[in-house]
Amino acid sequence: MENTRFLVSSSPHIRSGESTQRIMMDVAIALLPALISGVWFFGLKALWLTVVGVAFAVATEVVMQKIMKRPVTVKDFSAVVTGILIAFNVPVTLPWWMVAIGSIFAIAIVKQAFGGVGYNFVNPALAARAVLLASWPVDMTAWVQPGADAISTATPLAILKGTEATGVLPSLWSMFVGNIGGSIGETSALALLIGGLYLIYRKVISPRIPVTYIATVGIFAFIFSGFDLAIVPYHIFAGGLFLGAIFMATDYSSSPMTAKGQIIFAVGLGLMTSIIRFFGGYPEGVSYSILLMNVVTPLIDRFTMPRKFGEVKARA
Amino acid sequence: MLNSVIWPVVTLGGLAILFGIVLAFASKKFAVAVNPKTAEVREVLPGANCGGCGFAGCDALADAISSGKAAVTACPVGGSELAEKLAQIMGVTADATEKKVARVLCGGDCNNAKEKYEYQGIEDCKAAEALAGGSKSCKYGCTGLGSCVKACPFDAIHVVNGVAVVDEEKCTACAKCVAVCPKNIIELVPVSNEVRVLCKNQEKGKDVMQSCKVGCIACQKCVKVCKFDAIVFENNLARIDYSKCTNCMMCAEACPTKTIYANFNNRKKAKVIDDKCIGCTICAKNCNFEAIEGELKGKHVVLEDKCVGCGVCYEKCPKDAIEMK
Amino acid sequence: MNLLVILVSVVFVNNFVLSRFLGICPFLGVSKKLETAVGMSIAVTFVMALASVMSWLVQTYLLVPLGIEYMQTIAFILVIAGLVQFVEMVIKKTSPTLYQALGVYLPLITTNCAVLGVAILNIQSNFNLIETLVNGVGGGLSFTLAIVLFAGVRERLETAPIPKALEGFPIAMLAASLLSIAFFAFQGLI
Amino acid sequence: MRDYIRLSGVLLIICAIAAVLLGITNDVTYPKIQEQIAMANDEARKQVVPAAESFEALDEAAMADVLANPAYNVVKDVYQAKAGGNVVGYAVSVAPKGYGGAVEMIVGVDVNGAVQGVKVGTNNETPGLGKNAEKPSFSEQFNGKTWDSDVNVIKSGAPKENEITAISGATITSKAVAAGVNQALSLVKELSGK
Amino acid sequence: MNRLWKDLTNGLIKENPTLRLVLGTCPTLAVTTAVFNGIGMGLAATAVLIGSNLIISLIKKIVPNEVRIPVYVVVIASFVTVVQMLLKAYVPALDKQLGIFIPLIVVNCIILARAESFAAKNPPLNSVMDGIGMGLGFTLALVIISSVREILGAGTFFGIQLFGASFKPALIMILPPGGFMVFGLTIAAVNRLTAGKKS
Amino acid sequence: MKKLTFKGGTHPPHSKKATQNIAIAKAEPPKVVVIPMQQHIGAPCDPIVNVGDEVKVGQKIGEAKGFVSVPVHSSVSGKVVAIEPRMYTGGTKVTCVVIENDMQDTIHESVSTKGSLESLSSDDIKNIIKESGIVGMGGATFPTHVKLAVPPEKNVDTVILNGAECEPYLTADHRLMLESPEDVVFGLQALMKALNVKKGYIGIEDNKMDAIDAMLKAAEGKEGVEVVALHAKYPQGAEKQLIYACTNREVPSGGLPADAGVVVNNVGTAAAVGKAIKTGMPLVERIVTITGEGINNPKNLLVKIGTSFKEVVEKCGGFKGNPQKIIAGGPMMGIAQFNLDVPVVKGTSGILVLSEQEARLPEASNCIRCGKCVEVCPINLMPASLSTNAMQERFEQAEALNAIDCIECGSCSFVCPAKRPLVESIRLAKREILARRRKAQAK
Repeated sequence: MENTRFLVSSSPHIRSGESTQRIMMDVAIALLPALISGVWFFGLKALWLTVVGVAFAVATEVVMQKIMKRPVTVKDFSAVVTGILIAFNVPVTLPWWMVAIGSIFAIAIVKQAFGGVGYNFVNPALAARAVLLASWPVDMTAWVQPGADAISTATPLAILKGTEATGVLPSLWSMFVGNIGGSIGETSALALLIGGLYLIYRKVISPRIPVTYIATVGIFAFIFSGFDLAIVPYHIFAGGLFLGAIFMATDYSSSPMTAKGQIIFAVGLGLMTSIIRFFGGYPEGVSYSILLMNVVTPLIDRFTMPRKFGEVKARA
Repeated sequence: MLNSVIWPVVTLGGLAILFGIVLAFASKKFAVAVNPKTAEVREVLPGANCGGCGFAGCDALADAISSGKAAVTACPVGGSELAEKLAQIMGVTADATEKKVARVLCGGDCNNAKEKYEYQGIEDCKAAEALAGGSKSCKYGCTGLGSCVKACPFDAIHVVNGVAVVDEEKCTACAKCVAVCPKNIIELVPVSNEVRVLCKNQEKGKDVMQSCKVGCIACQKCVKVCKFDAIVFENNLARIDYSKCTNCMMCAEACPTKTIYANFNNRKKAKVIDDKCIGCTICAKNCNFEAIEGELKGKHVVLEDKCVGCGVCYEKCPKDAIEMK
Repeated sequence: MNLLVILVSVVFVNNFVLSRFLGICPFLGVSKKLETAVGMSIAVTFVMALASVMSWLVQTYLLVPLGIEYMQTIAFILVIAGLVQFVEMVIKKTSPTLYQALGVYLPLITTNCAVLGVAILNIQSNFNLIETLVNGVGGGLSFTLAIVLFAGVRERLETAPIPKALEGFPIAMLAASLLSIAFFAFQGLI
Repeated sequence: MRDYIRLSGVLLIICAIAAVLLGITNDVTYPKIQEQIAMANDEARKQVVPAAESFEALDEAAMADVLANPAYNVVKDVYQAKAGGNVVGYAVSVAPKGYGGAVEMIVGVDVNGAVQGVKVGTNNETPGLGKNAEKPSFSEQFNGKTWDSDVNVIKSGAPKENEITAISGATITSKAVAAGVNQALSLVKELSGK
Repeated sequence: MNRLWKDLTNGLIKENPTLRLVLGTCPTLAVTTAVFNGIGMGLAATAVLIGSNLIISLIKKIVPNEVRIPVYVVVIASFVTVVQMLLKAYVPALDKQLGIFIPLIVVNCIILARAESFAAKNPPLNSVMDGIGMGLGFTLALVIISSVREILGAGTFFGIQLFGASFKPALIMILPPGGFMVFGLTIAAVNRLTAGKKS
Repeated sequence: MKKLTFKGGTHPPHSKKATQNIAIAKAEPPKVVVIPMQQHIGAPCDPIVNVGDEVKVGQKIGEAKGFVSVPVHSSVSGKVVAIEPRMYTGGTKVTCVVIENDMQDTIHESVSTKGSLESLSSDDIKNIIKESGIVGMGGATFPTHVKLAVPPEKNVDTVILNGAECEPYLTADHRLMLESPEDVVFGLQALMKALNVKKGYIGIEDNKMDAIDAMLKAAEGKEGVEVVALHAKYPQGAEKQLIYACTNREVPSGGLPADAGVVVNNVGTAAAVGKAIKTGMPLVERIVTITGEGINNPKNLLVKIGTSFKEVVEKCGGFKGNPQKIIAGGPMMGIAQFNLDVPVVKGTSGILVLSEQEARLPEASNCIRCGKCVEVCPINLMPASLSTNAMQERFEQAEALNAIDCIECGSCSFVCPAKRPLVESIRLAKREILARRRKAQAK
């Protein structure tokens, strides 16, 4: 007892059981239902692309961290989540090497170059998607109908927009379960919702951003469509809104930290998404809206600093 | 032909005259006396007004650097060469005394100083300082966590075996490390000085001995041995008065705990230049170490084993007949 | 309506900085702090609007009637340089606070190619005076939008552990790249 | 006061020299530049009306009428193509609104109302997508279409008589080009008095 | 002679205006979608640099400090206009490609910066060498960046198809984000290479 | 019963089971006590005894210097053997009076009852409190009489007793309220009288229902005294949060509780006040919770001030295994000790001994900006941003983010999934900012 050198550190001396790894694993778990539905509707190719996405994301992370001589942190699962999300954001017909390039870009440029997990100011998966879309627009919009024979089709939003395609809108029910054309992980609102509820239950995300975002899209869809109530559910269930709202708009490092900021962020997302869908050049606007609001996030954070306890009220 | 020349000349000329008047007016009305140092700094800046530094152009940056608001490394365009140039400009103090370097006055490395506890926390000296003065038993010594290393813009300071050490070649005496050290153990010292007291512990000898092998135990032997009154003794601690120190290194020889460090490799010896010596005996009279022999009017000789290289004879010799080697 | 189209086009769709690459130097340089970025962009907007109008007048009433359109570049740059100098003087004289907030950025503006760029684009696009003014102000807002967003991002980068080789300009470029990807959102708006 | 003169003087001298220099250079290059422009324009028109020997701008009054007509809102200018003194066709410059702003193009129509050629010029379309409209493989589809019915754009399948296939992934640009062609056709129809 | 050689090579690598000093970013980003444009831009700027450096070095003594900048600007602008007219007359295709960025050479920081920091302090011959070196350094940078962008973004080099039809170029490279990205990574690469040399 | 609380906060495990049902035991008197002359915030005392003097229990041995200071009394009877600087729990050396216990427990003649509350005036009570050396016993050790000396313009109308004991592990206050609720209530009444206020709250977290019941019983029929239940949430016992929970008032930033019309005291302090009035015995002993994985028999002990940690630990059966961390106070805000020779002082509410694996904190990784720290911060700060700025020595930015308002409760560090040293770095920034302010003022 005499000779022990004790440990001394600053208080507090205990820590909660939460960890980055735990959180990221929860996100990965929450993505499983959507993966299952993706494989169900689009076949094993969906699984293959997901594996490619994850493998390249993790490998890139290891390689980058080795090059930069930093501790390798793949165990925190964040690269896995990014890899899954990249695969979820592409059509199942995409060549696998494009997914790989997306993963490499997301991890090497968007994440590691800026300092690693927590320092990426835009969502890596979405930035990768944007790069893929800009690079190979034709491949990135080659949608197929669910089923084995890969008949090309248009997404419901493209049909709504009427610029890129003509076709018949699917039933609301098929849109809800995901029996429509679209990216691997985005079609099934049901599966995504299950994942979202799990995340909320695990307190990984707060419902603030997803709920506000989806509601705002609904409201603006109603307004921009000239008050056509029937079109609102299509805008809500179609496209990547659920995937974006639940899994990507809530990305910690690229969304605001404060409650007020998150609301502003989500309203901005809803507005931007609706503007792009109704007036912009693309049928879908979720990913670009999120990227754009990611960029605005530092400013939102700066101007929504919570009122500190004991601040003298109403100085006017 | 005529037409194609007249109109351009008239137009441009008109603009030119307008411009000239405006500028002349401006230079009269808004002439601002510029600090000479600012001008000097401005001179070496690239002058591209690119704004890469975050300031509004080169003039603004020159102003900021010369008033100490910006670091000498602020210009991203100029790179490290420019930074060195600027550091030189900024390093020259008003009285233009000799170049200084930062030195860490602590010898309590991992072998010499005891650890009183195991520190777990931010790698930062100030953070450790808040926890009972750091993990070392001596609360006056270097914590070895390297806040100075982080603060140094020139990569001139590193933690070696638990104590910060300055690379004097790279040091520009910018004093960033001095400001950041919570223990105040880094000081700017004339570069020519070869002797230093590597301790800041003000405790009594007994307590010092308990915590560090090379701490100043306040025995005052150095004070006694110094012939130049260059050791000041206060708060149980020896301190060198650099204006008086002659680098004779006697104190370092006398120190029982090796707290006083001297660079013995650089110790010089006086040598009489026979041709010049006129045998005036001034050197012998001034030598504190009885290291010079010689008759009046005869050539003088330095006794090598007694000479400690203090250089007093060199300074006193009226004929410049002594050199230091 | 046409004016609105011009405005939306110049601010969002064909953003001066992020899609036309005008004014990159100050965009990279003065975006380290939000405050300076805002100061700079106000100054730029102001000068852009003025320069647009002035250069339009010079073009329409001086260069064209005299048949010396080829003097455009030299005349415009002189107009801009003189304007900037003049504005700086006026501000310095009238309001020291305004000078501190805005005037200090003026020397940077002469070499901001967005200003000369907007002047030339106005002429190229055959804009009338009003359209020129709108385009000028829009150009300023366009710069403002880009640099303010960028400054927010860079303030975040400031504290990030950027790999050594990427520190400084490279990481700023990569951030700008992501910013310009985000601006794809506005594609096809007009 | 001396300063004023000195500063203005130096500036004046430098400017004057610069101005003289520029004036002379301009004198030397001006004809060449004009020639280049004329050549480029002629070249372009010739591409779309190969049969023409020379081109003549539509007279100002007629042109003003055209520009005032909202049905021809994307028409920029019109040239008559002549060969051996006869009008053999028209070269119509149009600038329909594409995905990234106006798409400048020239449409050549012969007197029988058939498209002779379409040349897509300056545009801001997306490289790799809309920009592909510049490729002959796309624009040549219009050759032979007539003013009898508007040209339509389809996404896939075999195009019918009055249809062309869109550039994949760039329907908006394709439609814009088609709209430009359609306006040119109906304008020529009107000009030909039919 | 040695000195002149040093002035010439200085701009190529050690103080490459684009990759080391990061000046003239606007044209670097804007015109590097194709190698042809990059070289054209680089040579046009080089011509202006040489001319303006020479003239400014010649007149540096007679120009009062107050009007230094305006005079430099006028000199530079004159050269730019001359270059523009020549391009229009003899290489109209290039003029069309570079468009507004030809007159914008006037405000290219490289030129004013060299005028200020070199030509205004050095004799004419050295200034010309500096101009050539800096100009070629700029051109070199443009060629590197535009090669990467053209090859990856269009699958061509100097307009010549490099790969088979199955190659799918990444269009992003010739879009604005690709410009920023390639430029940034090129600077990083150069930093890394030169940093290795120093230590 | 409705439960009150504040915004933010977190839920560290209570870890109170080991000692919450163990009655307070009186520790055997130590052979030697080391009594620091500074056990409070403010000016240290001057020793008024000399080496060789005989002292008795309750005898004043250190005289207060200045207003923000309280006297120090001997906790044993015996002989003064040394007066010299010794290490104490604050991590530095202070002058201590070392007394050899003669085990006689001779009470000093000054110790006698001060009479009933009715007979004492407000000033009398304040004086007794001062002379008895009473300080905040929750750990802050702010002299109580200074708290009571509020200027009349502040309109103080409420006294709150802090029985929240939100720090995990600690049960000293819990046992006190359970075992001597009357002392606490009596102390509260004395404080109310001293301040001349009509309203007194006793706030207790709802994980101590038995204490709430006991206090309710003791408070029955006492005018103005109200026992309130609080949500068990950390830092419920922080002064500002407690005031907000009880009265819905916010203490202005940079202000004192008195600015919200409230004076807050720990229940232990109140009991000490009660004891000082009833028996005249100054503050010479206190209840200490000795607990943690690394201790053999966790206990609540009544310990003489000046007893060394080593001796206290021995009284609890010594160490279990090879403990790595000794904390004076609770795990959230306590101070880690490296030397077991330090004495128990007036503010030592607990001695927590952590086992090897508990002691070693997990390694920090990148901040993932999850915002949990923002959510739990009871002061509504942004700990993550504050911390990044602090870590990079950007202290102006940290100041702009209100670093100074941080109460260092540790909720953010506790909850951080990336295990970042949030409070640690904010604390650093606070020190630096205050140092700079002082420097600026000196100029």
